[in-house]
Amino acid sequence: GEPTPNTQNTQAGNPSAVNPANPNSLPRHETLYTSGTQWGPPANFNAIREWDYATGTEGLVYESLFHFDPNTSKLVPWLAQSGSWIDDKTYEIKLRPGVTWSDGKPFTAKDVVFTLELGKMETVPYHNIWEWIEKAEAVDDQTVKVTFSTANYQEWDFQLYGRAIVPQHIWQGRSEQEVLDGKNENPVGTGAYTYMSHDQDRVVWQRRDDWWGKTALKMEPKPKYIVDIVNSSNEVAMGLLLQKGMDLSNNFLPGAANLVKGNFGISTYYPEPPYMLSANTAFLVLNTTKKPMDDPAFRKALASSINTKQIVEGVYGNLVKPASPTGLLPQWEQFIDQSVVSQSGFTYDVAKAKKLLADAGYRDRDGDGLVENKDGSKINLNIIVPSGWTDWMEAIRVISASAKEAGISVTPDFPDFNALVDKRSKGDFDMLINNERQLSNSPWTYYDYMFQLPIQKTQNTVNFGRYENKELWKLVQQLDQVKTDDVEGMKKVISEIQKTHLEELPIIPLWYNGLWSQVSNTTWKNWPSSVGNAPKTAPTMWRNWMELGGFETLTQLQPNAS
Amino acid sequence: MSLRVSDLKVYYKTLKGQVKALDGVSFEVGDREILGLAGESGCGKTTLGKSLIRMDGRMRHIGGTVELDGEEMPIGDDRRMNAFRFHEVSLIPQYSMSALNPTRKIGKMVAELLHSRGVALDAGKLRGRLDAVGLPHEVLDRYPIELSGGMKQRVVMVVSTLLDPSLLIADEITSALDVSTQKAVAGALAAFRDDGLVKSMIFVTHDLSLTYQIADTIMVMYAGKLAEKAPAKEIVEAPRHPYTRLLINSLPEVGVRYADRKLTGIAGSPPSLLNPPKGCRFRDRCPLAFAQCEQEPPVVEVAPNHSVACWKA
Amino acid sequence: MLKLDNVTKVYRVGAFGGKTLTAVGDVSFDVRPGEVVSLIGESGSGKSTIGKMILGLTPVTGGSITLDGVPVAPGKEYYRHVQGVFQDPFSCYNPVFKADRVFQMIKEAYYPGVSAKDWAVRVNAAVRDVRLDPDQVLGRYPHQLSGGQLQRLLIARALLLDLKLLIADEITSMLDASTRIDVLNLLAELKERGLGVLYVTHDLSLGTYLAERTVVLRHGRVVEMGETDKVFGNPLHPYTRQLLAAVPRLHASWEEAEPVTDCPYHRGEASGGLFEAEEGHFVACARLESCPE
Amino acid sequence: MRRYFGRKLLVYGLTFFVAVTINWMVPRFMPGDPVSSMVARTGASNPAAAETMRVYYTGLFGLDQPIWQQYFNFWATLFQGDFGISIWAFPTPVSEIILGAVPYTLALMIPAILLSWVVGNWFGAYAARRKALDNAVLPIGYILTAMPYMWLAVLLAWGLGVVAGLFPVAGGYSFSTRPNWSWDFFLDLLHHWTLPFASLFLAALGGWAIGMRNMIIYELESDYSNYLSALGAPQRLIRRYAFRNAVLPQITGLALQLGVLVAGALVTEIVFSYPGLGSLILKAIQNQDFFLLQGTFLFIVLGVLIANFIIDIVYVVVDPRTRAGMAGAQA
Amino acid sequence: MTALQEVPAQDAQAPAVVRREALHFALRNGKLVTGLAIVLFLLLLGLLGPVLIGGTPNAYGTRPMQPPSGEHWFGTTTFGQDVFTQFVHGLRTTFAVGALGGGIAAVIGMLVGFVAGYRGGLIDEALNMFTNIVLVIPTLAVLLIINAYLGVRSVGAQALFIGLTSWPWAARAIRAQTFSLRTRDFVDLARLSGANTWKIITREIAPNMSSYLFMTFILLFGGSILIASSLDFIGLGPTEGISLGLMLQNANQWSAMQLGLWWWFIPPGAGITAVVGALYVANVGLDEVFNPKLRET
Ligand SMILES: Nc1ncnc2c1ncn2[C@@H]1O[C@H](COP(=O)(O)OP(=O)(O)OP(=O)(O)O)[C@@H](O)[C@H]1O
Ligand SMILES: Nc1ncnc2c1ncn2[C@@H]1O[C@H](COP(=O)(O)OP(=O)(O)OP(=O)(O)O)[C@@H](O)[C@H]1O
Ligand SMILES: [Mg+2]
Ligand SMILES: [Mg+2]
Repeated sequence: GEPTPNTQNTQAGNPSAVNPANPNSLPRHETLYTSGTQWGPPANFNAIREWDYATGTEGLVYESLFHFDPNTSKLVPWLAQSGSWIDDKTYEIKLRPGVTWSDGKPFTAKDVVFTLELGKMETVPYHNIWEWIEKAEAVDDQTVKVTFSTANYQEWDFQLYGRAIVPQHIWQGRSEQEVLDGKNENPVGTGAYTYMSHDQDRVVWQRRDDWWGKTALKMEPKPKYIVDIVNSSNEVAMGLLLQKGMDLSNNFLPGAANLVKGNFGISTYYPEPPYMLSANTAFLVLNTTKKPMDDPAFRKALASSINTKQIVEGVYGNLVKPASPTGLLPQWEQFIDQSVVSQSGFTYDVAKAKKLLADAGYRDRDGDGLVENKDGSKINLNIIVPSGWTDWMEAIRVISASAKEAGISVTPDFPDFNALVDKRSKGDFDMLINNERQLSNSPWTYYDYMFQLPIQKTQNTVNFGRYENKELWKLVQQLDQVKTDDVEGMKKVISEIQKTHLEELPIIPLWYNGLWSQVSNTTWKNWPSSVGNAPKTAPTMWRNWMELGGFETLTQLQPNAS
Repeated sequence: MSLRVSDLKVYYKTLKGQVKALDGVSFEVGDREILGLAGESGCGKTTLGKSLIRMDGRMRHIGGTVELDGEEMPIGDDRRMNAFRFHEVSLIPQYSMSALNPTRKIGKMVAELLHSRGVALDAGKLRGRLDAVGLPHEVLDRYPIELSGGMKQRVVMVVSTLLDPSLLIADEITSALDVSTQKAVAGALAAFRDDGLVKSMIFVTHDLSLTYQIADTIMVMYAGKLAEKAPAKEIVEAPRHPYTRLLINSLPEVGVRYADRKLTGIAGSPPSLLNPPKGCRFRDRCPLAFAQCEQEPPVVEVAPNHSVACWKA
Repeated sequence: MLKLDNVTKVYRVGAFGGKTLTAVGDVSFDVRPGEVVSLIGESGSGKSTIGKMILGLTPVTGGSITLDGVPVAPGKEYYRHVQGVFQDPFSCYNPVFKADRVFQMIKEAYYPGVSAKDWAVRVNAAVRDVRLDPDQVLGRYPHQLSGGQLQRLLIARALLLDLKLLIADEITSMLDASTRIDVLNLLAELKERGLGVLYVTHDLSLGTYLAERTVVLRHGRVVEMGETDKVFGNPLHPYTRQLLAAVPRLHASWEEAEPVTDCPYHRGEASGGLFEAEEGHFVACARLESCPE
Repeated sequence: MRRYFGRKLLVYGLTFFVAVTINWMVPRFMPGDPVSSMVARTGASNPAAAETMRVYYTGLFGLDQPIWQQYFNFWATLFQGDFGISIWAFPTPVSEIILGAVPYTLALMIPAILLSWVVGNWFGAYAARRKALDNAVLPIGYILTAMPYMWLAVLLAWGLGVVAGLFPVAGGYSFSTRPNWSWDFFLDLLHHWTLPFASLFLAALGGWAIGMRNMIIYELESDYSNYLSALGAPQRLIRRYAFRNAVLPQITGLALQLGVLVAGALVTEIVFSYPGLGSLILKAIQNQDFFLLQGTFLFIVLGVLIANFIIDIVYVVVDPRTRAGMAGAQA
Repeated sequence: MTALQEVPAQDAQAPAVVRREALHFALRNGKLVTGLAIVLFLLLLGLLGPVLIGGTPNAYGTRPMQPPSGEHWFGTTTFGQDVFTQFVHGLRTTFAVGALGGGIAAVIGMLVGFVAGYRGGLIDEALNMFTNIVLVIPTLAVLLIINAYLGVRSVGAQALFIGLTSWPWAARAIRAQTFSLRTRDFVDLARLSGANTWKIITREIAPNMSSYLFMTFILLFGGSILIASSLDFIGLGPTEGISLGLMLQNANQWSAMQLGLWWWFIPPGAGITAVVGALYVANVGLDEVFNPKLRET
């Protein structure tokens, strides 16, 4: 018969003759099609590989002790029933009773301890927690006690909701190599879904009907099947979305604004600009070891010369928002010290940029309209983004053009990603754009990213600009040790950090990248939206976002009967 | 009379106008006769040969008739001519070396060709013919590339005469060969006639001495017209047309030496056939030319079977 | 003047030169100034190969070729004295250029200093030497000229140099009978000027017309050679006789010659000296008493 | 014969060696280190952890050995059928990924190549010297050959996929099905296959048709055709002979074009995000996965070489001239 | 890339006649005239268009996603860029890549073809093997790798890569032609006139097949444009400026097809097809002019 199952099986109540455990054709009305997270074939289901496990490995299969609600900035008990500091250096977690692994075994405190202790392996990404955790022990089946040498409260909260708990009875005895590189096929987790099948271009999850959360949390994710489609390209994703073959696209879809405005049945979180929630900040990273980027005056002049508005409107068609000069995401608005911003912040202002340059001694001596270094040597800066990242390529063209107006010669360049990473980690660049830090429970993660010390020979993930300011780094560490419920305490430290940041400006926040999310209402409705009393959770399947509300979104969906 | 050509005119259509390559030629070829056709390059020998079997795209039949065995051949009508080709008129082309389809075994090609012409293949006859030209029977199982030039030439001779055509046209088939091969090929041709495989033959060449060896009658053409036609012996021993005479005088014989007797060529060159001059076309080069040559000389039979187109003949 | 000593040419044939073919084997003869030597043989007997070797267009495998005692070294200097004219006059001219480019090339290589005017005078003289009217032939494309004219222009070209030896490879076989004789006469005149001419042909009648001496070649080997009168007046080798018999003559029909028997010399397999049958007449043949067979 | 194939094998062997070497060399001498970008992607925030990982992966991929050693290892493992581990789809072996993609590519390429060749030749032969047809076939042929592969693909996708909605424009089969041996699934595959196939087929068609037309005209003017005409052979026979001879250069043409067709398949697969080798190559490039790149590239070289070899054999079988030539130059 | 397979050696009989006739037939050859007219028109558009229209092709406009109108002849892109401006600039790049890539390929092809064909023997064997190797390696794949890793992204570099890899078939064809020409006596005669190999190749052999060389160049030209457009499309195009292939890539990447912005992806593709198609058609015309056998009688 008709070979496009998109239209097939839509009549509700079709008993779907195929064996539900192994259906060759998934009933459309029970299936959620998503895309936008997985850029390669789903090659592993290893919760430790939090950068490339198949979409949903954590969140759908493996779960964490807590979730984090960015709207309230609160941890939400999940596998843990509660958690609390019993003294300044001891944290106690009470686990939820009655939780079982998908193979039927009970979930206990031993699993939690095992998972934390896995981090003692050097190559496990959270290995560094053992620099400040002293020990973790299972007091009884439902209680875990963690003792700290240094209580990094901010970072600990991050671990509490970010760390997927793996079953000891299965993972025990795995070698370091297997833990790091194992595919972990047929993952056994506590989550609401189990693995069903996967192929080069998709992974299929099936709902677990005995999931503990149904009773404990009164939550039930609605789709019986979730198919995550591997991204081949944005345009393909858009095509599928328009053809109603996809329900949730977490891709960056250029022109999404038109989709929302046009009559395509596609919607986004906001019905108007910026359409998307903000997910991370795009920074202009300056190599502060090089002249003239080592001069704060020059950096500030450069910041004032950038026409962020044109990037936001021209390149992104208003799909993003200009960033606060502090770089903190809108979700962290309360931590932005407006007085500091109004005093030391920057905005696009060519005249001011010119003045700053002139005042600092950068003058155009040879009349080519471009300023020279103080010693008269030419300034010729490169700005790089990976080749093929079209929106960024466009963005740095804008930056180059607007900097030129202020008299700074900046040339856009598009090296290959590998080459860029190489240059970046070796500090062999002038400027680049980076957005590798996501929204989290605390601005601390941002400051850690911006100012971490000491500088290594290769800076692989943080402080690419090699900005050395020990005072500032001390402040960041101090922030880490402020208790997470001490908002005022946090604000105080953050305000100090912001003051230095804006005065020194070693890294320039540009715009907030969106939590790209385009949804179709054809099969599923009640998607999160800013409008009315629609859910306000994050409409996404991105890795590490399931705990930030992504999973909750699934539980609020409703089948669209029509 | 096997072949009767009367006042045949065949022109080439070119950008600059019509090339009158054959401008009113009449002659006859009798049964069991070999007509040698000789003349300078460009005088219309090939054109005549082609006209009798298949005209190419640029040739136009302007006038005149051709009768073969009493039947008029529609030489200007490609379709109707087809009935005559191979059966009645056949051809050994100058390009024998490349006349065979390189990707078909010879035997197969012959069979397909015959089949397409609605003739059953007589294997015995074919083998007999191969024997006659001294080719082993295996050649039928070979591809043309596997044969030497001489073998290919003989294969083409056998193929062309397979249906015992009434008229066989051999156009310059020996001019690329050395003397000993020439002799062998010419011998084979004569044998075809002697064995009655072909009734009559037109043997085209520019080499008078070679023609003399096998032709019964020799026809000399000049600039698209007949100059002289006579039995071989007569034309060589008592040529009447000044052109023939000069032509013969320019042929070195074995033993003739420069030091002893200096031969001479014919001064000048033939006229362009695009706009040939009125009157005798040899006029400009002719040592005997006189006023009357302004008019075109008629072809006159000066002796039995000996026709000449010259006022002085 | 020109001397060939046991000249041999072996071609490598087949993929990667797996097989060899001896095109010329142990050929020795010489050409003196003011002498025409005709080289006669059937197709494939190695005539052109010998011509090309003398002209340095193909390397010699064995033996030596010397001009005035000096081994030939193909190059500008050598070609000043030794030139060739080939069989097909039409293919000797680059069809996209005017025919007188052949003169121009000589000027460029040998007389760069000569002024255009002087050069024109010389060319005209040379063209007249070959009995052509410069006005009629110069400034035309090859296809606008007849074969005979082209062939004569090539000879004129050679005459512009300080020529000692001319290799004429089948220069008449593509020509009409009447033009042919003109070209032959021209060669004869060159001889009278003191040039040596090596005249290559397969037609004995043409060879005898000009040559003082004749070399008969078969399968790359000399079967008979000597003064033309003797070779043709008294052909000793059956192959020579056969060739002679194959020449079509005007007043006599083909005669039958005895077929060549299967002697290793005839097949071109054995090598060995020529026997001097009479003074100035050499032959390699089984029929002679001195023959090993 | 032996010698001929010996030589061919030598050329092929050499080609293979050179191609593989280049393909091994290129990524290794290019700027950037795949391991550090891999580590960067893990987001290991702790410098020490990042360094441990870097050492670990460098060892895993054998990049810590001297370059010549890596080269020898590469060949050694290659002959064991081990193409290494993909970085992009870590830790899947490259061979596994390629094997998953090959059926799609072959299913697309083989019919497209063969059908376009057969149909194109047939059209060209049929049109040659038939004025009306010729005037239709030629322009269409030229437009088809002049179209960039991807544009033809985009047009088809847009017209028949997006606008008309007749065919899906992405994927090898519907996302709602999973591979199984059923008629429905086969139809689904076919449905997804149609547009990519059509674009490849059409793009190659014109070239063959025009090539054939020209060859046939040439053959129809050749001496053997003239001879047959002079003997009154019917056009049918002459055309048949001409076709046979004209097809021979087209066979060589096919060998010449294979590389181009592979490239065409690449962009076509990208437009339709068809899960074949082409998409893999693009992904491998985008993700700096040079083990995968090496693997796919190797596979293509092998495929082209084998196809060329087959064509060479076919050619020898059908053209007596090559056989005679092989026996030695002397006819 | 198609029509000129190894066509058996041309009949070079008296090309001078052919040349004389050539003009006559050239002017009457509909294919040649139409093809050339289109190419010339587009070339002029590419050369003069950017000058007349001015503006930078990638400049953002204020009215994104406009369908064609009097103001924006070909409409605008997602960024409000004027498609027509991009088109004329792109044409220029496209011609540049074609001329450069085709030129380089033609030079290499001729060099290899001439030397292999003229010198023959071992040199021929070696060059042949080299040609075969380049031929069998799927060039696009190599281009992909080199391009991706070198990160050289200029029109010139792109053309260079294309030129370096697309010559083999031309070399083969030229070699075959040279092979048949080098046995002509006039080559020997040139040697007898003291000419060296280089002079013979350039002054005797090459002029003799000038029409063939020209047609080869045309095909290489068209081929280069097509390859370049493929490269652009998969993201290996020049990073600065605009080309028709880049326009296609942009249109595709920014989902013009899904958003119904047909005016964004139709013109560049049509432009490439028109340039290459017209070149090919002109080529058939030329072929017919120089090769009477193909002429319709
Ligand atoms: N296809 C053609 N188009 C125009 N003119 C032609 C054509 N073929 C031959 N001619 C002209 O017709 C005349 C007769 O040519 P034909 O080939 O019959 O001469 P021929 O006697 O066979 O010469 P040859 O000895 O050189 O073969 C010549 O002047 C020639 O130029
Ligand atoms: N370049 C070559 N490579 C291989 N064999 C060759 C080559 N040139 C000539 N031969 C062979 O060498 C032998 C002698 O050739 P050559 O051309 O010298 O003969 P010829 O006497 O001039 O014949 P013709 O009268 O046909 O011109 C022939 O068998 C020929 O096939
Ligand atoms: Mg003729
Ligand atoms: Mg010769």
